[in-house]
Amino acid sequence: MKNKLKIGGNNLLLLITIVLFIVMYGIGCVIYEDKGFGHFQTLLNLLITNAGLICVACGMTCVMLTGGIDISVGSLVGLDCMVMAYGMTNLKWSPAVAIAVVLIIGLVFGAVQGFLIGVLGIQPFIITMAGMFFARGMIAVITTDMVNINNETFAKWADWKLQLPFGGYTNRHGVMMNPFIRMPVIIALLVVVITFIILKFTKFGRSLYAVGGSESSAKLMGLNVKKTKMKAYMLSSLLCSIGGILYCLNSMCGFVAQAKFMEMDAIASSVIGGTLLTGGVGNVIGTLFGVLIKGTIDTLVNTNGKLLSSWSSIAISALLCFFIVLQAVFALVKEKKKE
Amino acid sequence: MSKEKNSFWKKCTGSKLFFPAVCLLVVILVNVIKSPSFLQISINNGVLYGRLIDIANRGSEIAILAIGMTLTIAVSAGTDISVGSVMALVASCCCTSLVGYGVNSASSVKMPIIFGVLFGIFIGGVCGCFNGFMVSNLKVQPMVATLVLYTAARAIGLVVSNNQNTYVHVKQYKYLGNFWHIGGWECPIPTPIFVAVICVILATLLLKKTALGMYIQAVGINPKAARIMGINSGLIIFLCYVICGLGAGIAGTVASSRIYSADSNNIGLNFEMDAILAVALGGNSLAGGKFSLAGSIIGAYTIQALSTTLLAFGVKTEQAPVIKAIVIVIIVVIQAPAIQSYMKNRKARKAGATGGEAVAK
Amino acid sequence: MKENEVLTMRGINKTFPGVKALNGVDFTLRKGEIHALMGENGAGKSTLIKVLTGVYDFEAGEIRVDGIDGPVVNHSTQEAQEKGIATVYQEVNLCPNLTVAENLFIGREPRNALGLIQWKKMNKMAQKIVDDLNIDIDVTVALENYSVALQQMVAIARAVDMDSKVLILDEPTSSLDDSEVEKLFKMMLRLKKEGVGIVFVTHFLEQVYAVCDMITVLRNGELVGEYPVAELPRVELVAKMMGKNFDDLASIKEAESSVQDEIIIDAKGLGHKGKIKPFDLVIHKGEVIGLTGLLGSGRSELARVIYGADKSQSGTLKVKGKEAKINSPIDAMKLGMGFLPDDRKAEGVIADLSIRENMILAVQAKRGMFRLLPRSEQEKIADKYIKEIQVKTPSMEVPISQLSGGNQQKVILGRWLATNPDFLILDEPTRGIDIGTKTEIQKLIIKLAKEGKAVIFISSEIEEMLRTCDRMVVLRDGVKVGEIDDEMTQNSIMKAIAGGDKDE
Amino acid sequence: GSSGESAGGSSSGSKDASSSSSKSNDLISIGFAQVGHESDWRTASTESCRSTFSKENGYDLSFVDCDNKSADQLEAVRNFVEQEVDYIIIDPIVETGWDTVLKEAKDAGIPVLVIDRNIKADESLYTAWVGSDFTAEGESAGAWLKAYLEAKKKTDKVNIVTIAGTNGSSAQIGRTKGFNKYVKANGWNLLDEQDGDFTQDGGQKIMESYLKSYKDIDVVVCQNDNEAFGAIDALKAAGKTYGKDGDIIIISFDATNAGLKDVKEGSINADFECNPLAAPYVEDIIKKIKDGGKPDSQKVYVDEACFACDDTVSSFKTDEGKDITMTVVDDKVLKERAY
Ligand SMILES: Nc1ncnc2c1ncn2[C@@H]1O[C@H](COP(=O)(O)OP(=O)(O)OP(=O)(O)O)[C@@H](O)[C@H]1O
Ligand SMILES: Nc1ncnc2c1ncn2[C@@H]1O[C@H](COP(=O)(O)OP(=O)(O)OP(=O)(O)O)[C@@H](O)[C@H]1O
Ligand SMILES: [Mg+2]
Ligand SMILES: [Mg+2]
Repeated sequence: MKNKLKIGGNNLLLLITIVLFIVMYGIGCVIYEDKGFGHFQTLLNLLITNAGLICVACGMTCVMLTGGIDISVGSLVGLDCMVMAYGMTNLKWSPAVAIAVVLIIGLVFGAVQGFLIGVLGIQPFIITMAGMFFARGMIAVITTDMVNINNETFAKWADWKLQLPFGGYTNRHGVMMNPFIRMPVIIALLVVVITFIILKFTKFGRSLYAVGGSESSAKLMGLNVKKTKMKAYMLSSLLCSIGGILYCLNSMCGFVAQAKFMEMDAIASSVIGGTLLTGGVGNVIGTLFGVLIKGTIDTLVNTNGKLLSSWSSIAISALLCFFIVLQAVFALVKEKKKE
Repeated sequence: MSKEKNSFWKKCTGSKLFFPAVCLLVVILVNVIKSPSFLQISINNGVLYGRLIDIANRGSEIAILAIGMTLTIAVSAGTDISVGSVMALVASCCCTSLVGYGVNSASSVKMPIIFGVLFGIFIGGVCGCFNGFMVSNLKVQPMVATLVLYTAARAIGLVVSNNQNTYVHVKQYKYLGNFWHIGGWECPIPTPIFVAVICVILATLLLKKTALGMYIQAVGINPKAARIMGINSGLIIFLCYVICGLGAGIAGTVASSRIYSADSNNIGLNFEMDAILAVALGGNSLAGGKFSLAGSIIGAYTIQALSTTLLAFGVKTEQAPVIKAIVIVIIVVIQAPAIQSYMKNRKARKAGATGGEAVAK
Repeated sequence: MKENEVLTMRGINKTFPGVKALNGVDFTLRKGEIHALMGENGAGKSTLIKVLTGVYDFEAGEIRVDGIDGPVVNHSTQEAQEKGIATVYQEVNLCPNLTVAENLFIGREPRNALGLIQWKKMNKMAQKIVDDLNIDIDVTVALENYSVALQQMVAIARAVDMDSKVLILDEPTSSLDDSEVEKLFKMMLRLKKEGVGIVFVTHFLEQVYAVCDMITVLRNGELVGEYPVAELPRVELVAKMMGKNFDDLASIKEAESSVQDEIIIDAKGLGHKGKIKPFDLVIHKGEVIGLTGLLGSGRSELARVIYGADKSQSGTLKVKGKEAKINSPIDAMKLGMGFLPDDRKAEGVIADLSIRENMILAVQAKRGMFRLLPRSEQEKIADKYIKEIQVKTPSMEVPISQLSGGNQQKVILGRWLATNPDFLILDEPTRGIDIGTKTEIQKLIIKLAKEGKAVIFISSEIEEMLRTCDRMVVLRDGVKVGEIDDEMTQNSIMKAIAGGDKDE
Repeated sequence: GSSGESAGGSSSGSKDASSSSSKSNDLISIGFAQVGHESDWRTASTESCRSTFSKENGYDLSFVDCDNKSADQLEAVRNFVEQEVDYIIIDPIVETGWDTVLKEAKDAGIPVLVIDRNIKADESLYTAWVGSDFTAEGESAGAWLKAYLEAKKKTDKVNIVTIAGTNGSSAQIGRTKGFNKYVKANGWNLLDEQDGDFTQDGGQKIMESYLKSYKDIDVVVCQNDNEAFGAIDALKAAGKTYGKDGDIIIISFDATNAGLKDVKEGSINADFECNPLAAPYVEDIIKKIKDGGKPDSQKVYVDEACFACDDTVSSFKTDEGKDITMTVVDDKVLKERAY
């Protein structure tokens, strides 16, 4: 029994995700070589545009690990953007104040949701649906106008870029193109690393897995299930708020429809990244790749330049379906094996 | 005599429909206070006219969806979040099959309208089969299983209708979503109301005249026991999702007929949330089991009444969700087991303290 | 607290809705003692343990732990652990998705100065623990990859490693094989030497007599007594658990049997891995067969395999001479079988439905979905069986969950009688039913047999079975060990059940 | 890390449009990031681009439908930069947040043209803007109404309801602003103004509600044709008379083919065009740049006509001093209108 293969079903899912990403990206490079798909910057752009989503999806993964779900994230990102925009533009907050306010909103929002779900034991779907309505409605309560961020410091942050010393090329217009990344990318990757450490190396992180694996066992092994769940939703909303800040750095404005349907992207990314919806299995590395796969699909459809945008939705759902079925089959096989 | 009154009152308050009915009444009352003409129904231009008619008319789609949603929640404690998207897909399929692919606007149809409508409903059923298969055979959590079509169906709808609104400018196509004409006579009641009533009657017949209703509750409450006594739990779960899909199909064709076009971007947008909310408002537990269809229907019209009210009060469309959210939270918190047992304990303690008095009450 | 005692519980009361699970129970555990907690299913053993460790709160009573002044009340498992009480609960309570090492250490992982978990150290420590126990496990692999037995061992190892004063083992051996039980015993004896008090719950009598010093017997939530092992012979223990003194158990055999020649059920080599070893069984028309054996010996499993509640993995089944393929219960029902499961809550009642609906569901399922029983018919059936088996209820529209346990059981019995089966399996139909009705049910069984039905009857009360059964099948540890058809006496059966030759 | 300008330095100077078509084929490659596909008007705009920048005309169009997601649009533009297209056309979903990505395009030496919706970015970052003057549309409508009422001798209190477009969109903001100027100036009574989301269903719903709330409605202003269709259905069902010979005046915007059909039939009194055919204007600019020139102005307004169902008012002057001629819709007009 000792030489049991270490690649169990769950690692396999992660492996499939990574391989899939590489294959898809590779195919893109081959087909759209003349359209610059192979440029290093294309890969970096994936990170730049999806930095916010990466944070949000990391939070979603944490919640899904406990066997829950948080569909309020998209609206919360929208609310964060609006608060930042309205605060900095109309109320003349400094960026630091705006960020602090947004983070506090995230924590409070998460605490309320977490309390209702973890302590009162109400289904996560319903509560976070209410959260979704609430946050989206609150944006409109603040203002239904489109608010631009005209704070100079914040604009400077948004504009900041880190030139990478390699992988440059001269484009058709004779300009030397050096690859670069922006601040959100660094923060997002940092968030991934920190979340990874939390999940892998802290007691709280392991409790998330334990609760997702078996709630009753976790309780009998002496873990505080209610608190763990509540913290999970707080973490999700907090990461979501960080994601909201990054999203804001990219979009520089707030309006009612901001980040609509982002929750579904986050869930899909987590699932594609190998997070089990029943809880207990998954990690943020997979989620990162899930986001990248989603981004790659978008980029492929974009680069094609002839397809309807619907195709990327369809491709993502097909992939989602594929992973769900794969997970289900693994689960059924496991059950069979146990008998 | 007063005792009798008490017992009647108790019967009313004890009924599962009490809470939803009160909600509906409260909403209507608020309106009546604001403008007494709210309850007024008149005949205008040969058709019924009034706010109440609007609520009944506009609430039809939610009511139809709520039927299916009630069943999926009852049988699997699972919400079908794909229904809104499926409505859009159904509308696209229906219109495209009538006028052909890529046609933006047509004033004649290629085949009898009934076939287009039936085809649309059939597509809804197919979507239901897909969801049902995922939930009952692959044992995927309902919300996640239906997430696939939630994202895909609307997009497929757009592909089917070539990314544009497909108009069917044919008089007959408007009947389903507006008023029915027979010869020169115009039916004074909006057709969607009939459709909703027919759906409710059909569903009631199916649930009451066959054993399906009993089976659904049995499977929802205790699938293991249901299996032991010979009920095919998987099949029942599957059936519920198919019914839910068919409901989405019907709702989709009605919504499409209202605007005699397939507007894939907007048809059914956020309807899944309203349908789930309707079920919850109807006093049904989202944890599955025993259900009350009547409650869900009342819930559906309560939501519509709420939406209409907010509109009449001039609350901005985008702000309305805040109020919806608060309503949801209040309802589920009242229903939460932790709160219920707390209340029960308090009641018991009170009863213990006051002795027999509480019993007499 | 007396010298030597590490744990005392006095006058513990605990009620669940409708059940008095513990009623004034006392329990005492001393240093270096292995103390068996015995009792039938539902006697309250697990409840007592859960009350002690803070999983449930309790209404009355006092718990004292050595080294702590005053009575203690635990609010969570964690608190109990902090007070030196380590527990292995009845159901394996580990997280299958975590690695073995994590399961051993969760909540108390070795951490570095930054508060981060030291995986390497943890794995090393974990490997040492399992190596000490002599079990072959890679601690870095997810727990779910190992068999239930090994998982059970991990659970035990986790509790043992906690360095506690009190170790509680609630049926740890139910899924272990002999060699593993051996290892466990070795470990228990070692801990005993170190002065740890061990509470040991098991249904295997041999094990009790192999390692235990004291026995506390519970019955129906009440304390029967505390006895040194040496003073309580095996047969007497069984009697104490069942609540009958030897003297009371006079055999009352029905006069004539109604067994006919026609064979209804003919099972050959039917079995289900891990639950019941392949067995042969023939049942005739008009015959009542009793399944007997110690608790957990596989009686229910045997019945379930015939009925198809668990699909048989080997062997063939002939029903009325014809080869039958039973994939699910509905197939069995169509062949004229009925099955009343022993776990009423999990597999019997449909909680929120009314008595009427609960009663007619099986008949309805047999008829098929589209042929709904007319309401009047439903009421007739419900009415008939409410009268016949005396269900105490104000109306047939009352939700079954509002009935007492015994009355719920009657409703479910009614459900199966309503299907008019040729072959009826009754797994503990008399559990929780009062004496009067018990006799009624026994009479009913005999009446059914007279009508030419075959019946399998499982009961923990041997006396009942003696009265009604034509033949007894004896099971032990999932193996059918024999049949008794003549000379069915209390004594012979007790001996067969207790097993072994030690007839003390 | 270093921030700021690209290593290319004087990128804006190194741009030489004529050398840019050194691709193997000499098609001019264009990337177009469209808002989405939410209305007939949008479809017409997309079609206009497709037909103008066709292969036959010497273009290679890469079209991305951004599905109303602003983040996707940023992604699309970044993708165009990597594709090394010659020109980028943006119809911005949101007005703001463009500086960063426009700078990226500029650094790569790619000229950006903005169409339709407004953009709030530094003017040096894009070559030109082509689109409608929404405020002017609203003003025209107001001025027309004033003239029409005078012609009809209706001077008593005028009750107006507005079915607005999606809150926050430039069309909604502009048209509301322009029209409401006249409401104020003439003392009209604006009863209500609610969001119909630019959809037919929205228009119908809002109109139904208005009809119950307000007994006396003289004018209905719908901010696009789809809303007007819905409003007409509601009015019809309620037995109100409207349009040419009716009690209620209906004003609409967009003037799509379907809308003009209703104008011709007399159900809509006046329809103010919002010309979706920006592509020809853009092509002009591109041709100029290619020949080494510059666009005449940074802001180019497309020509927009005004349509009416009859000749009650055939021409008038707005308060802003613009002369406007109303076109009476006949079969010829209808035929010429492709979208
Ligand atoms: N969570 C619960 N809710 C309601 N009743 C319960 C609960 N847990 C146990 N009971 C009831 O309490 C009684 C005692 O159960 P307990 O689990 O203590 O029995 P046990 O002696 O451990 O039996 P076994 O040998 O089967 O493990 C039973 O009647 C059982 O039905
Ligand atoms: N679902 C299960 N998973 C694992 N083991 C099980 C399961 N059900 C039963 N067993 C084991 O199978 C054996 C036989 O159990 P069974 O329920 O048939 O006993 P029984 O004789 O009917 O006892 P009871 O008096 O409790 O009904 C026991 O060792 C039990 O632990
Ligand atoms: Mg137990
Ligand atoms: Mg049993």
